[in-house]
Amino acid sequence: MLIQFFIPSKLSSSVYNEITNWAQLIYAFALIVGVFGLVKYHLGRVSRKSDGWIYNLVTVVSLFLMAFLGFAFGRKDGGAFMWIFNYFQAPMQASVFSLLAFFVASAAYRGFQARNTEAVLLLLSAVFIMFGIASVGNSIPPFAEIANWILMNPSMTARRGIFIGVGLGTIAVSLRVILGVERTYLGKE
Amino acid sequence: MGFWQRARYIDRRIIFLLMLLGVGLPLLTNIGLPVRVTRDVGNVYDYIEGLNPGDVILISYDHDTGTLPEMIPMSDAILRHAFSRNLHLVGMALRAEGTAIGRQNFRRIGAEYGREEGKDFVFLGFRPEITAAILGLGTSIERVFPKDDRDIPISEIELMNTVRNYGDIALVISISDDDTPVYWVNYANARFKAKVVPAVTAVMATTFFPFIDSGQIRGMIAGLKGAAEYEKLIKIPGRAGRGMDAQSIAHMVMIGFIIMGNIAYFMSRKGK
Amino acid sequence: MDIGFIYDYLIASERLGIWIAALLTLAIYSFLYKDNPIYRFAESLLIGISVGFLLVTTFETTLMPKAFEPLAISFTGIFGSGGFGAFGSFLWLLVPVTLGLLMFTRFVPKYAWMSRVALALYIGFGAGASIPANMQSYILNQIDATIRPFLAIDSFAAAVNAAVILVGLISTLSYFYFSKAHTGIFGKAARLGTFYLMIFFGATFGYTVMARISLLIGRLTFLLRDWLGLIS
Amino acid sequence: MRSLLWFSVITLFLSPLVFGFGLRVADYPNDDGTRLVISWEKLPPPELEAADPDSYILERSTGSDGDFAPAAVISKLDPTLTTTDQDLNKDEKYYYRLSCTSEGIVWVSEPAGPYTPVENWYNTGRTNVLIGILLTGAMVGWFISQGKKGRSQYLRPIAGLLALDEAIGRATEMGKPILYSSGRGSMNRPASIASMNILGSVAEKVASYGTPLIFPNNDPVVTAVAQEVAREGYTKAGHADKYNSDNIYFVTDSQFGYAAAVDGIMMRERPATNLFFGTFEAESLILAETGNSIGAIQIAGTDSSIQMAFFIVACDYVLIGEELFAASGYLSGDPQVVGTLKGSDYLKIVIAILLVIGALLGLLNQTWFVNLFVTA
Repeated sequence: MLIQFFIPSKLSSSVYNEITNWAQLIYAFALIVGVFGLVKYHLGRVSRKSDGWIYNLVTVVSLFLMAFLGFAFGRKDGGAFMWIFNYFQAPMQASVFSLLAFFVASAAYRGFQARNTEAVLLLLSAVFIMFGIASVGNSIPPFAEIANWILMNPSMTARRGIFIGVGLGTIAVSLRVILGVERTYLGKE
Repeated sequence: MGFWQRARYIDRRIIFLLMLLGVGLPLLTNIGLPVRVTRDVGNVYDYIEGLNPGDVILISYDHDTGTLPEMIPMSDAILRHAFSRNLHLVGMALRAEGTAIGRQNFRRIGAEYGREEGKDFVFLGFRPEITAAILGLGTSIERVFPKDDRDIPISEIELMNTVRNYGDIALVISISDDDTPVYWVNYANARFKAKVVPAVTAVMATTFFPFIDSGQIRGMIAGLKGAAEYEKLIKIPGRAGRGMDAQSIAHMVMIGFIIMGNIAYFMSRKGK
Repeated sequence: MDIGFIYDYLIASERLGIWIAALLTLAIYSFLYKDNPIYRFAESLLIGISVGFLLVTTFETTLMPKAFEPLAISFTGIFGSGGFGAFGSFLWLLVPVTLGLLMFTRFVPKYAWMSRVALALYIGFGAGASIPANMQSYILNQIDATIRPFLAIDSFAAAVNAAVILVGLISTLSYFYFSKAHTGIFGKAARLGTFYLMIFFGATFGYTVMARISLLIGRLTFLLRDWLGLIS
Repeated sequence: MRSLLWFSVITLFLSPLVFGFGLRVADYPNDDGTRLVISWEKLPPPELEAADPDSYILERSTGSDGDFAPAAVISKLDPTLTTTDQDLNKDEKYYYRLSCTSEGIVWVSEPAGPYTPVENWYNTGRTNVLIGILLTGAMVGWFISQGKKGRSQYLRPIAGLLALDEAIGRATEMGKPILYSSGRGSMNRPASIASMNILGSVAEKVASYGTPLIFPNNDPVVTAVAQEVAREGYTKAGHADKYNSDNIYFVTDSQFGYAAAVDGIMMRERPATNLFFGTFEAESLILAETGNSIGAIQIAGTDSSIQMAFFIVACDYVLIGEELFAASGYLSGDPQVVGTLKGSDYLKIVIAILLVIGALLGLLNQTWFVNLFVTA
């Protein structure tokens, strides 16, 4: 993988594709193991009649129903499988996602209290951007310009610093893995 | 615990409720806060206003369903403007999820203005492989889309007899939630001199500032706010105006929370 | 066949779908008040459906086309015209499938260690691929972007901006320096770095608020318009 | 359509006139031998100045007198004056010519060729990446070997990691569980590997107290690895019997399905401590705000720059950027791992020096230095 990056030839890209396929297959089999564990966990709670077992049953039944519909009738548009996806899964996911609108408000109330210099900077920069980009402040030129300047200069700089740090960090972790210095991920020293 | 101390740790549900009202009420009541038209949106409007009836605009729906709340108002406003000016529209999608939305929007707004599919507008459908598709359209639309979305061969569609490639298209608008318009600029504009306008989410807007500076794009419509400006220009209030009211009020509620939070913080410290 | 009947059916299934979607949306929102049985029901349903969806898609887009179908083709090929070549590709295909099957040893704790072979390969691939990618986009490209503006300084403002960025980047890097205490001049630089970081965090937060509110607008528009018909 | 037909009728009757026109063909650098770059002089050619057609057809053939077939359409306005022909075969010879049919004139340029695309075995545009990696590897490798000799290094304190013991202790005192999440990263992301290293240390500490460690997953491969890592942690602490694999389980890969599930777990299990280490996406704030509402101590660390902002606002302690990757060195104290931190610290000095030199040379208009960092 490391070497492949420098070799543009056809052999190299087919090796790359092959390895990607392997990784996908490992994922697929791991998924079967994971789903098996999940079903075992939920059924265990159902059979023990643990607290709230009825919800565990809901999960298992909906999982099997969805799998049955998918395997038996396919994933066609207009089929039952996609209908459930469109009217059950998609709206619920979108709703959970939109909870963020509430959570940004409650987080801002608590998190933007000006306790020290750092917090003041956090607060000011958030307010300028929020105000400079929403319609009200955007109509007042200096607000929009300050917001843009913050975004393009100090804010982008810090992001770059984070990138370089993360870049060095990931390379160090990868090297530790490849050189075998760190093998906790394999569960043995 | 004093009042301010308690205010610092206010029940979150009060914040949630205020947020819900801040977004919900403007949607229901249509307040109509003033909207200032920015240069970028004005340029798009002016350019389309300057086209002659029968000129063709290509609109590509290059987005997923997750960002619909921002995409649809932009699409609505542009389509209304184009149909009201008797322009012809060709639609397509470079993202699978954009196809259904584009098709629906074309027919819905087309019907509002009594326009006829095949004669005044046509929806071509979806093509994967962004680069290949954009380059291909420069050669021949028919080669990229042999049939339209209804499975009618392009050669049998009246409108498409005069529209062969970018040479016959006055403007390309890419409605997108990612950097697909960059491809339109790099290929359709740089290679074939097509005029490109991105209509993108507010978050993506900064990506395109350099292209505006360099004059590679004519203007830009960004997010709900851009759509609200456009609605103001064409004088047809739509959902962007309402959405923008909700957006602005929600922002003010947010800033209110931050100010309240700080007052509570300082007062509770003073009380100690 | 009666077309009208199908049309009625489609309309009915869409109406039903909208009702279901609306009620589930409310069920999720009820969590904001407090955890309750309705939310818990929706949550359990979402987990079950999404795992079922994932299972079917993974099976049809990965296992079938990348393992079972080619295996079957090369297997029949051995006895048909494929001969030795087909046997080779059959063996080659068996490698990833065997790796995948090793995951099943996790069911038997005694042999679970065998799955580590597959996991080690999986992690190793990722680690190898991430090194050059990170060097390129997270390090070299960022250095390039920082010093390039110095080539085109044509105004006082451009000079100030370039300097703000350079000083900021170096001080942010000193914040990430681990093997030296943050004291003295070095400590001041690191402190300046945290100021930059805070500005970035604030800006990111403020910038994202708008998109998050758009999501809520989208859901409320669905409830008020598509479901209740309160707005046109 | 009709006009095209008209032209092709004319073409049948007129034999094409061949003109000298400079068409240059070159190999596409650093590719797998499937592309050629064709460039031309400014259009139109002298013969067509009067007609000045809008577009020309680039034709390709595998023999100089063979059948030329259209490969691309070229606009007269194309400012790049080049195009790339793709999907070629590296064992084939190719000829190119430009043709145009305009107002009855059939114009064809002289064929250029033969050309064969070359398959490259080393991407020269990425030499700087290679040098960077070799430098990093050498530096990190050297400090690892120093570490092997047992030389210990000073590390500045990181608040979030210092708080980890306290957070675990609090959960133990309160008799409540600890919730762990590695977010949405798949196991081949270094951030997930870093997260597993932290998990190992946490499991070891938790094991002796008997505090439950709950870890719902978003990825089945993470589940498998996490179970191994946690089991090992418990074993190392001498409490292999207390390890319960039911507490580390796959939930769903759906982003918001996962967020909903973890929120539910928080409300019902009431963990005293939430640990979020790994790659997070939009779900970060959903988790952190819910965790905040139940009064849990929260420590987070992620490689996603955007989500750091949300964690900063909603969590008690945050490992910023690289601190996440450094954590395992801090927690395990393994001198070899600490050595790699020292190595990456020196690289930061190198980068800072390069930045200063680059800025100075930039002011002196030395473009070459800046271009050293451009990658292909």
